Amino acid sequence: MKKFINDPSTALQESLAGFAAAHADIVTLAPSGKFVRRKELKQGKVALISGGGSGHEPLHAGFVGHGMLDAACPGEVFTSPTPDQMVEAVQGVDTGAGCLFIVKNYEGDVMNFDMAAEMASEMAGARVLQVVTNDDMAVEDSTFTTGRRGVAGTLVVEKIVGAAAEAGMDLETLQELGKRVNANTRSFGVALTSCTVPAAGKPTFDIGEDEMEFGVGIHGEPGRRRGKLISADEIAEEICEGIVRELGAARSKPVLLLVNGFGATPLMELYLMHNSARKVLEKQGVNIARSLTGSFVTSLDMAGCSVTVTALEEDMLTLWDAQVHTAALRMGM
Amino acid sequence: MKKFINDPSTALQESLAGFAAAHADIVTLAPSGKFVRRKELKQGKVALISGGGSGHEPLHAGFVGHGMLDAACPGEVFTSPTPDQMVEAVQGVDTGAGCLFIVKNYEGDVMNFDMAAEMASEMAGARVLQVVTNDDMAVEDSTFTTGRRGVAGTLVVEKIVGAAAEAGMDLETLQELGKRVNANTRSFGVALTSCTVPAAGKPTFDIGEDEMEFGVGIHGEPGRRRGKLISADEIAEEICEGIVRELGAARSKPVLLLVNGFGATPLMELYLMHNSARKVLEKQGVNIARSLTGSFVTSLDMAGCSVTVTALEEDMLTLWDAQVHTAALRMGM
Amino acid sequence: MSKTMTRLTSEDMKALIGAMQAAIAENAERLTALDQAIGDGDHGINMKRGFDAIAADADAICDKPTPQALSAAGMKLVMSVGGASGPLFGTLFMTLGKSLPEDFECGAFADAFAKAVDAVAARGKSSAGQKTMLDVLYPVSDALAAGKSVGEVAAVAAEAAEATVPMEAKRGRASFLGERSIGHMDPGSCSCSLLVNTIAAWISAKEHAA
Amino acid sequence: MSKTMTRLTSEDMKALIGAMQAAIAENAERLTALDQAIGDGDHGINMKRGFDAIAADADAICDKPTPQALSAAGMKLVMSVGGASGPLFGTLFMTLGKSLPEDFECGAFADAFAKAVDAVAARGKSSAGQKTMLDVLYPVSDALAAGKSVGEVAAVAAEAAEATVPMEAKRGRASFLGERSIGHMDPGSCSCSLLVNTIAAWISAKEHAA
Ligand SMILES: Nc1ncnc2c1ncn2[C@@H]1O[C@H](COP(=O)(O)OP(=O)(O)O)[C@@H](O)[C@H]1O
Ligand SMILES: Nc1ncnc2c1ncn2[C@@H]1O[C@H](COP(=O)(O)OP(=O)(O)O)[C@@H](O)[C@H]1O
Ligand SMILES: [Mg+2]
Ligand SMILES: [Mg+2]
Ligand SMILES: [Mg+2]
Ligand SMILES: [Mg+2]
Repeated sequence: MKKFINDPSTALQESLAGFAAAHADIVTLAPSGKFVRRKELKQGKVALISGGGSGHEPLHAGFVGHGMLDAACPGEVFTSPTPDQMVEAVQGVDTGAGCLFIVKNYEGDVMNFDMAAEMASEMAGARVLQVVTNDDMAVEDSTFTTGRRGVAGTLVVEKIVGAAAEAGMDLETLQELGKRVNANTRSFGVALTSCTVPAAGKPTFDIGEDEMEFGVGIHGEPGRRRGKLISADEIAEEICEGIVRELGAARSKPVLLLVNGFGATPLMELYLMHNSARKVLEKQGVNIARSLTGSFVTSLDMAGCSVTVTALEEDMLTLWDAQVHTAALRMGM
Repeated sequence: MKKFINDPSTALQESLAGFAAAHADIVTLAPSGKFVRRKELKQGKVALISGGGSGHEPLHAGFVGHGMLDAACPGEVFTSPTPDQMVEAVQGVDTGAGCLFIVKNYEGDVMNFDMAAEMASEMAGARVLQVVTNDDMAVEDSTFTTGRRGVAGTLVVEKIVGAAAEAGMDLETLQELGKRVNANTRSFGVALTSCTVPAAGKPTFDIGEDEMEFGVGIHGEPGRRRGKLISADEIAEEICEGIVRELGAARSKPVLLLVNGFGATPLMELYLMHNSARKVLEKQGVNIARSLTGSFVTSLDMAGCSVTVTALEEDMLTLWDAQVHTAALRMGM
Repeated sequence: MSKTMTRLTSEDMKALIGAMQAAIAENAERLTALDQAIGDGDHGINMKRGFDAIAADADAICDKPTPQALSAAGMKLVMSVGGASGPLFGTLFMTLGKSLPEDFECGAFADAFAKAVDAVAARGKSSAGQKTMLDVLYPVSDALAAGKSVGEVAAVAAEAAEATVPMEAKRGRASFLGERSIGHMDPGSCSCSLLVNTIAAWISAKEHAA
Repeated sequence: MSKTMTRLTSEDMKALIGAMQAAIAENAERLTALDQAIGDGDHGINMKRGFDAIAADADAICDKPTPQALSAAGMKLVMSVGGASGPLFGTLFMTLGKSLPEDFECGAFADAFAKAVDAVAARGKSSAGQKTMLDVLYPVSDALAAGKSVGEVAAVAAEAAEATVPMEAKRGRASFLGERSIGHMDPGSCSCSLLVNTIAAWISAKEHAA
């Protein structure tokens, strides 16, 4: 394993310390190290709290700031945070208007955030609602199983709901909005290499020099199938046609196209993928109104990318364009 | 070789097309494909033009826009652009106040930009001055040889000179400012893996599972020495102590700390490196006034990072903070 | 498990904690490898973090009566493990603590264990046959209810863990794999079996010594 | 090279361009591998792009008299190759074109070649002994001036390229490596030798046929 670290067991806290020092104008790291919070809270605003396993940087701490999250709770690498982190975060950023948890659909995250919500309302009387994101098309949706994973689309939910919270929307309406954005969002990822969890010290999976993994998750979970490496255009076609099919009637709305790198994929390839995805979507008559290209929801050092499409209703488009000032996303301020 | 491409010979143009489509609000790709220009030119402003081999994205096209570059000329991967590109760019963005070329110190770049400057003044009567960046401390400075390379510090020169040009500074003064910023800037890079040039199809160098390359350039050029992989703190110590030594008296000024990823290094590690570098610099009494962490000046899919320090004179600090709106760097607007 | 009333002393509990911590530490790499195959490759690391946290606080935990000690250990897991296994193993221990009288015999333990397993299923919105730790916990619960010997219970756990290999996962990260989850042992089931076997061995050794 | 006045026909020039293009294409991988060792791994790709561009435009180029054709080919290299080799090989051909009379014999060619090599040195701010293409160009220029046979000139070029192996680079990317540049052949010197040998072979074949 080759990484810039001192010791796997302290890597997360050292990285967080670096992050907080680098962005001291936007965020503060709680003295306990349990959460990162927005430096200046806005009184009377619903507090948005997210979190999850680390290793997906800049998600979530990179999205703490004006117009997006109020706090992010980083778990160990690929391990959801523990309830005490979210409880402390609620105590740290709730200004009375209640808290909305934005949770990616993994049982670990869901259970830990559930427990935190229970504890926060029992202990502190906080009002907590949740939005669970599950945009990953690679997994079949079902109420009898874990269902779809929350992946890069989570960023879209955080941005749009964050803008609405900043504008003063109340807790219930924010939850409804978050669910609506999530329902309008689909993602699909492919990997060229595995990632290596620092504490594990070796790659999560082996993959041949001419192979790729289709439908991979953001933890190096094996995907839907293993296949031969194909061209960017072929990948884009397979992904985008699937997404458009799943979006159904929503495909006639203007869409946001997010091409997301998994951590080890250079920007040159991501823009090439953007180009390939755009061609397919335009051929299908989809109107790409907004886009974002970069490594935003990553899997440590995995080479790969995902494509996310959100069908933007009118309010969502306006909220997407709203000012945001975080470490990883900045617009209009 | 595993990359998201269709064909190595069209990869650059496809990636540029994707970039231009994704950022159509900021940039325009010349119909010839020879340069990327700022969408809205500012009349009477000195035009800043940079460029170089591709594979360093987001440098340079990602820095075209308000407060930074007016045009970027992308060469083939790791190959400097040809003079016709810069000549066309001059014709495209010169509004009469002259052009400043910002060139990284590689003989290919220097010669092609030189030829372009000669042609542009001969053919079009354009006034062209140049700033050559050579911040790479890994190479010994000398007037009898090629001297030091231009690496990540180029971004700092582009940002600060870009802000000054936006504010209306004249050509000669801009050139002087650019030279001053460059003189106050030092960088040093290390690599954990090689990069793979798409057209070459295989890694530029082989490196053992427990080795790293010290003083690597941004083209996967072998560096100063090969050594055993050491910890982030040890790397930071070696690099930062060297930089501080080289900066000499300038070390007492407030500094900008840039921790730059080479393309395949995740943000988590970069922030950890930021933390390690910060510790060393603070121990040396250096005042870190500003910082930037991310993959800005890359080497395709190389895993590695560089540390850059610029000693900021008063005017530079103000100019660093000025508004900028480009694809890869955005502040205040 | 003996049919007579049992009260675990503080020393007993410390010894048990030490045994579990050691068993998890020794098997952490194996558990992680299982999770790399069909999950995200952190199960061994997670479990080790949890049991190390319990062990670090063993003095305070074992000062309490057994039920409260179990609850405290469960809360430690919840607050230190994270992931799916944190809330689930935490709920198991916490509910066991809540349901167990201070002095208990075999039947009471079996009852409390059954409640604890139900609480795990409720927390995980899961049930038997989904290739999760429940596929070990339910058989163990049944074996306890049937009054089997500690040796028998341990064997049941080991077999049940083995029996998750051919299952298709419906819950947990492995469910994302669908059919590709078949052919691998469920990591959480493996740790359950490991813990049951560790406890069983400790009890046998103690009974043997007595 | 024959001592009599020479005028290359359009067909000659096309044949020469074809031969050079083929030689570069065949050796592109080798040139790139040399550049991977002490440069940035693109030299073969660069040269191939340049000679492919010349070949694609061969009809128009070869319509011109030899000097103008050489200049046009040089300009093509400048505008298509980029990197260090583009301006340098471009300058070589352009200056050769500028300095050569339409009808020339050996001595005039040697004079023009010497001027072209000086122009390369001026463009590259470089001189002999720095492990660059100049370390082949200068010996070739000297051999031409001394009136050596085409076979001899080709041998000089090959030896000169070989002689760059033990040199320490002072110019070009390899200079960044300092001492570590020792032990590898300079890629640009290799292409110079390759081109000289290709041209020599073409002339010999033609003289033989005549
Ligand atoms: N809903 C659930 N119900 C019961 N057990 C579950 C559930 N989800 C996961 N598990 C168990 O948790 C184990 C995985 O734990 P771990 O790897 O530590 O957490 P994570 O999956 O969050 O990385 C699985 O092997 C499985 O036994
Ligand atoms: N200043 C110079 N003077 C003469 N030749 C040079 C100079 N710099 C580089 N070269 C030649 O150019 C060759 C490298 O060409 P190439 O790899 O195509 O360009 P780049 O170095 O820009 O990638 C070197 O091997 C060397 O022979
Ligand atoms: Mg996990
Ligand atoms: Mg090059
Ligand atoms: Mg796991
Ligand atoms: Mg080269």
